[in-house]
Amino acid sequence: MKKRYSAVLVILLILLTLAPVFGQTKKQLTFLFMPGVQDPFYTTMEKGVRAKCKELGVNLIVAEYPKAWGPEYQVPILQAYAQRGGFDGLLIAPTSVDALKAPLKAIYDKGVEIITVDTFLGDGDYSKPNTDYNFPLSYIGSDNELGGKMIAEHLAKLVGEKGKVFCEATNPDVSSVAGRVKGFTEGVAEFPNMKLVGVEWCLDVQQKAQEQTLAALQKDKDIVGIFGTNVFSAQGANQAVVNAGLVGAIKIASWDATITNIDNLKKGVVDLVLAQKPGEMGSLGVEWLYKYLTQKVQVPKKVIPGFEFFTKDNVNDPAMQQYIYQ
Amino acid sequence: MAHLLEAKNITKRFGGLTAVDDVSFYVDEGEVVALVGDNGAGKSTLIKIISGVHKPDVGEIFLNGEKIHIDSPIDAINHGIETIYQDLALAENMDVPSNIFLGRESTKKAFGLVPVVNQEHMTRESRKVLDRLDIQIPSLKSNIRNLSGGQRQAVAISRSIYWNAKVLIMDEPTAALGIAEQKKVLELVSSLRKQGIAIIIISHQMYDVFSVADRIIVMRRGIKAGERLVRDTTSEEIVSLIVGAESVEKRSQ
Amino acid sequence: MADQGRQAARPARSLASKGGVASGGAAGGFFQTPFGRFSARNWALIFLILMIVIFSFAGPGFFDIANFQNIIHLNTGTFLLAAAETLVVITGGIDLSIGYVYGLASVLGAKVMQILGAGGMALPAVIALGMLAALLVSILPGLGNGFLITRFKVPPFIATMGMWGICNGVTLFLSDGFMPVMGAPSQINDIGNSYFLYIDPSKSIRFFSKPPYITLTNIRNILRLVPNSLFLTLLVLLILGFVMSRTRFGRHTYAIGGSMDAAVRAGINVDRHLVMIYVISSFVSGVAGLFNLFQTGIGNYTPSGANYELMAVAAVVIGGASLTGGKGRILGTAVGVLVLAVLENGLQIAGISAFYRYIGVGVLLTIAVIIDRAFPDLF
Amino acid sequence: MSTDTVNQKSSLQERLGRNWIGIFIFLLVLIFSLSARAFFSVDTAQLIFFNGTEVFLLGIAELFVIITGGIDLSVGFVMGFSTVVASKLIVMFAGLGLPPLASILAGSVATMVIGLLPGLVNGWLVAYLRVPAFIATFSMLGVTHGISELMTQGIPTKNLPSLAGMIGNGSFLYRAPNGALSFFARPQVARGQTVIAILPNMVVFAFFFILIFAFILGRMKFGRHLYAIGGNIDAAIRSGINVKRDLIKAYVISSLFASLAGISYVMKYITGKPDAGANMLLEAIAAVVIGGASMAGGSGTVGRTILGALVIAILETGLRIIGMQTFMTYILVGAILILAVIIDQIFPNRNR
Repeated sequence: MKKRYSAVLVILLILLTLAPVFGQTKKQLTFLFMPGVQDPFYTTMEKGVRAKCKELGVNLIVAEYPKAWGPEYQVPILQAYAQRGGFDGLLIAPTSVDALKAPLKAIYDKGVEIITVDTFLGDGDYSKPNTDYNFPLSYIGSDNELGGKMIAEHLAKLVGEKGKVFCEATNPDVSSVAGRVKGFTEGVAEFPNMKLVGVEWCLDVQQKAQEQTLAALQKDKDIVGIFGTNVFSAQGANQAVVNAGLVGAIKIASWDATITNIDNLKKGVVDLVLAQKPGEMGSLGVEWLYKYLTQKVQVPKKVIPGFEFFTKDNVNDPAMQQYIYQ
Repeated sequence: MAHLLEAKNITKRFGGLTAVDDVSFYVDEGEVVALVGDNGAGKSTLIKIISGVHKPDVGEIFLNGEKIHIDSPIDAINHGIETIYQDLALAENMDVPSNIFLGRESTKKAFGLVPVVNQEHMTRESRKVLDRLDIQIPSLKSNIRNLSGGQRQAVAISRSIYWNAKVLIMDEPTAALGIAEQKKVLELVSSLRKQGIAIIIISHQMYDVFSVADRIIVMRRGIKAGERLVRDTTSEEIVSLIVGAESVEKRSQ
Repeated sequence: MADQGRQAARPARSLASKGGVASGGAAGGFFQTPFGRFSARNWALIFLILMIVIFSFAGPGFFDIANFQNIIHLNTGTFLLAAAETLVVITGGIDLSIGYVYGLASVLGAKVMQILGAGGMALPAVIALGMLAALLVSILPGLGNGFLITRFKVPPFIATMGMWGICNGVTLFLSDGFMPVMGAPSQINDIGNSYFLYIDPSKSIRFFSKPPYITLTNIRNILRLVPNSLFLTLLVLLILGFVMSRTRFGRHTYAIGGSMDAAVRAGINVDRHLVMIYVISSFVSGVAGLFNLFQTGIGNYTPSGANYELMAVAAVVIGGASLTGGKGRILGTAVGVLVLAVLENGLQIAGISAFYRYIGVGVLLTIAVIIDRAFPDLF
Repeated sequence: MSTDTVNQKSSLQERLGRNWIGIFIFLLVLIFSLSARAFFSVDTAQLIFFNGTEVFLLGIAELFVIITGGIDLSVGFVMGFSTVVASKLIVMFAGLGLPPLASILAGSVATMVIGLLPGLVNGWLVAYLRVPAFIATFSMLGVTHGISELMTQGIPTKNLPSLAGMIGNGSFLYRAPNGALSFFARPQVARGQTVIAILPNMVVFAFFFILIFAFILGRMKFGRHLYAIGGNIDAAIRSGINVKRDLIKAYVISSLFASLAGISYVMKYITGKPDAGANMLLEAIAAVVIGGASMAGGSGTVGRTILGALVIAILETGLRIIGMQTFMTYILVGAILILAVIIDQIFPNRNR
């Protein structure tokens, strides 16, 4: 029995080795877009990428969305697409500052140009020489610390610059989220009558965010403001406030302008929504890759699009609609 | 008068092996028939045919002279033929009434609408049947798991009796019991006979056979090797029928 | 002698009885007294009460009607899933697919509501059809499980694990790969999260919604009693508890778990019964998933690390059921769920890392089984 | 194995039934190769093995326990626990001033030792306290999860020496375009030139252990005892096998392989986190069952388990390369799992 299997395997291996290597025809540029995880942020980014590629006449491959945040989900997908090959540029949101170095370097060594969007490798500074992560052309993403700080300021205004606030975050390992929390903490500290009573990590599980926020509300009954650092944590925090029957009494600031967050803003469940510009990140990424590959233009090592803030007052403003993640 | 249960010319083959070869036998009301024979002699196959586990290749079964068809264990039970296997088939996690009524629970309507299990009725009835058979079980609420082997046997028998068994087939009823308990079970068999039930017992123990049976049927390699009334035979004769010594003697003559 | 017979019937247990482990001996002394038997039988309940007492001192805001309502509200899904699992465990099987049936029902319900809602259908029809679709589909995995287990004799562990994979894949497909499905009408959210009674201590009582005159300044004074979710939980638990303890269906379920042979020979249609058990399990999980949609307003994909099915099994075992079948109570399971829920909530409020909960679950489970082994017929 | 004489009689149909897994793999490869030409290459084959390393290791972990008639639900989180232990230890050793290679080796070896503990407890609970394997190992799942979360406090380990990543993502042998061979180190070539890498280190690492334990299971007395225990535990006890000790060994081996998977993860992803193996339990058990083992115990071999794991690995990587959505993977793995059991019932002699 075993012999038969080995025979089949050996034959297979021989066939595989003898297989001709098909070269790829390179007439038109092709880019690969590798998102970080399945969420509205990256789907919005994909839209920006898609539109720009169409405009510039670039072929686009969109990799499968990883089902959860983490290199063990993202790397196998990336490698499978690398194995399939046929792309000249790669836009990727690396899910780990370390783990993605080696697989990306291997792709870089094949001659593919890389731009990281939203998240970065190492410390995000690709201008330093002699590091093992300075090979991507550029990092295009938000200044999360600044965003966190701005959220703190806006939230302070909403609650009258006094009272207890709480932060529902996702994952301390994600560079962008950690930056938001840091900025928010610093921002709150600038108001002497405000106090940050806790930071919880829901690891991207909305139910967990809801439970944690409810427990926090139970512990400190006089919380007046909550900051949810991403889609899932903000939605979970919203749910908790609805559960606690404190809609309106607790101001919620939320990161990311998902449809649900915007709906919640219209309903008065949420009071402030920060919109990053994922579409713009994607489209900038494509644009810089294209310029570099076609015209050898020097690409800035860091590109930072700004933020927009949604409040009740401007949420129906036609000019703002483009910033909603669709 | 027709016999209570009669099996005629039963043959059962498994592939090339003929497990039961043209065997006929009967049992009457209030009679205990012992089925004896070596391992593999075809005893179990024969009773499994009667109790509906196997279907015979050839042969017919009559109940009170009427031909009946037994296609499944349920058919046998519906005809009043109950079988108590060696492993008793009791739900060990449940109490005595639940086991006596297993699969046939009595119900009453709760709120005049929903049928619920009528535990009181089942307990009452169980007590009755146990008393009728003079069986002592301290608490009907204790799970089968906590009963002794003899008590379990008694519960299994009560279950058959309660459901009006006319024919009771017992496979090695005393095999796993202590001496005192064996005696109890044999007493129980005697009392069942007095109540007019026909009993077929499979047993290896000559003592059992001779103390309760009226008639002995000896099986050997699928055929009926002999049939004796207990009062006309001795255990030596039965043993020699079982091992086939008689035929050896005959050949040597 | 009798013991030998039993051993032969259950070879797997004979190792145990030969082990001569101390746990058997522990049954002496204290545990022979009525109070001892009571405490061994109800150890989970006693543990639950102890935990509530300790957490009440350890964490501000724990001992509070609002918090207890939160615990029950947030664990509606767990209650239902564990109740579903109880039935299967009593038959001696296991259903690993419930966690993903839960996710599937939630996502499918949301998807249907999203599509119909966008099509401009009337709101009640949208909600009703979404619910109907979710509930109908949740029957299918159970039918599949039951069919595989009875007809093809696939072990329940494998059959339901395969169904786990299949439901997971279908859910992924429906949710466009792990995206929470949004766009269900927001009214369902109000139904899922409101309370039966709203009491303004100084003035009035109102049903199902807060008094309209309440403003942001006095919103915190309102006392809200009995979340709607509690009705659902009680309804399901009471029905299943009634069925298991009072009806022939329940009896047969215990009999199948106690001895499949006995059940077959007693004329119970075991195959049909098992199919029904797996369908009920799957359907109740679907109800739980649907409620999750009402609670969160989004069709939530079940994350693979959430281990809903394993948590449900844990609650069932802590509640006194035995994985070998034949034993278990819905009420016990409810206590099991509460033990896990209070442990997590208490740790969070006491400010202790909730990660201790995982360890707690492990330790409690082992205790549950050792008690089960020491007192096999306590329940 | 021993029933080959019986098998001589078997019809072609039966033979196909018994070897369906080989035929299935062949068909998979054929279909994927026809769908995407890039699939049919040595690199893809290597990638399949590379991505499948953890499933191979966890499959073997599960196999040893399933042969005894048990189950180990804790493998995924023991793996996660080991990623945390290994990564923390490596960082600690490096912090103490050990050179990178030495700290990686010391950390890995220490992890393998620590990784025996969960199995020891599992085995003790199962063999001595008569706790059902399902519960004992589920408890261990919770305990290892909790401990590793407490160790990391939610923050995956950082600052591992970059050498770890080079080992984990490197290969045994490289061939530069000019034909020069080099071991372990990728030759420096101009960008865009192809360097052929042969035998990924992690695959070599995994199969080193897998082959040793295949030998133990297939050829040594201890292996025979495990089959005996799974086949009929009473018979095993009566024939004088030290069942309790062997059971403990089985669970310890399971735990060891889970921690090997953890080490492999740390090398590949240069981090350690508690839920690293959380979603691999289904795949591990599926690998064993697709490989023809019975959950009742007493059957299953290392070779067939690897084939079972290979089916999953080929599906996962293959579907991606041909550009299919991976939800198909879940559905297919679930369906194949059930199918495997049904086929086994139609052809019951398959595993002997």
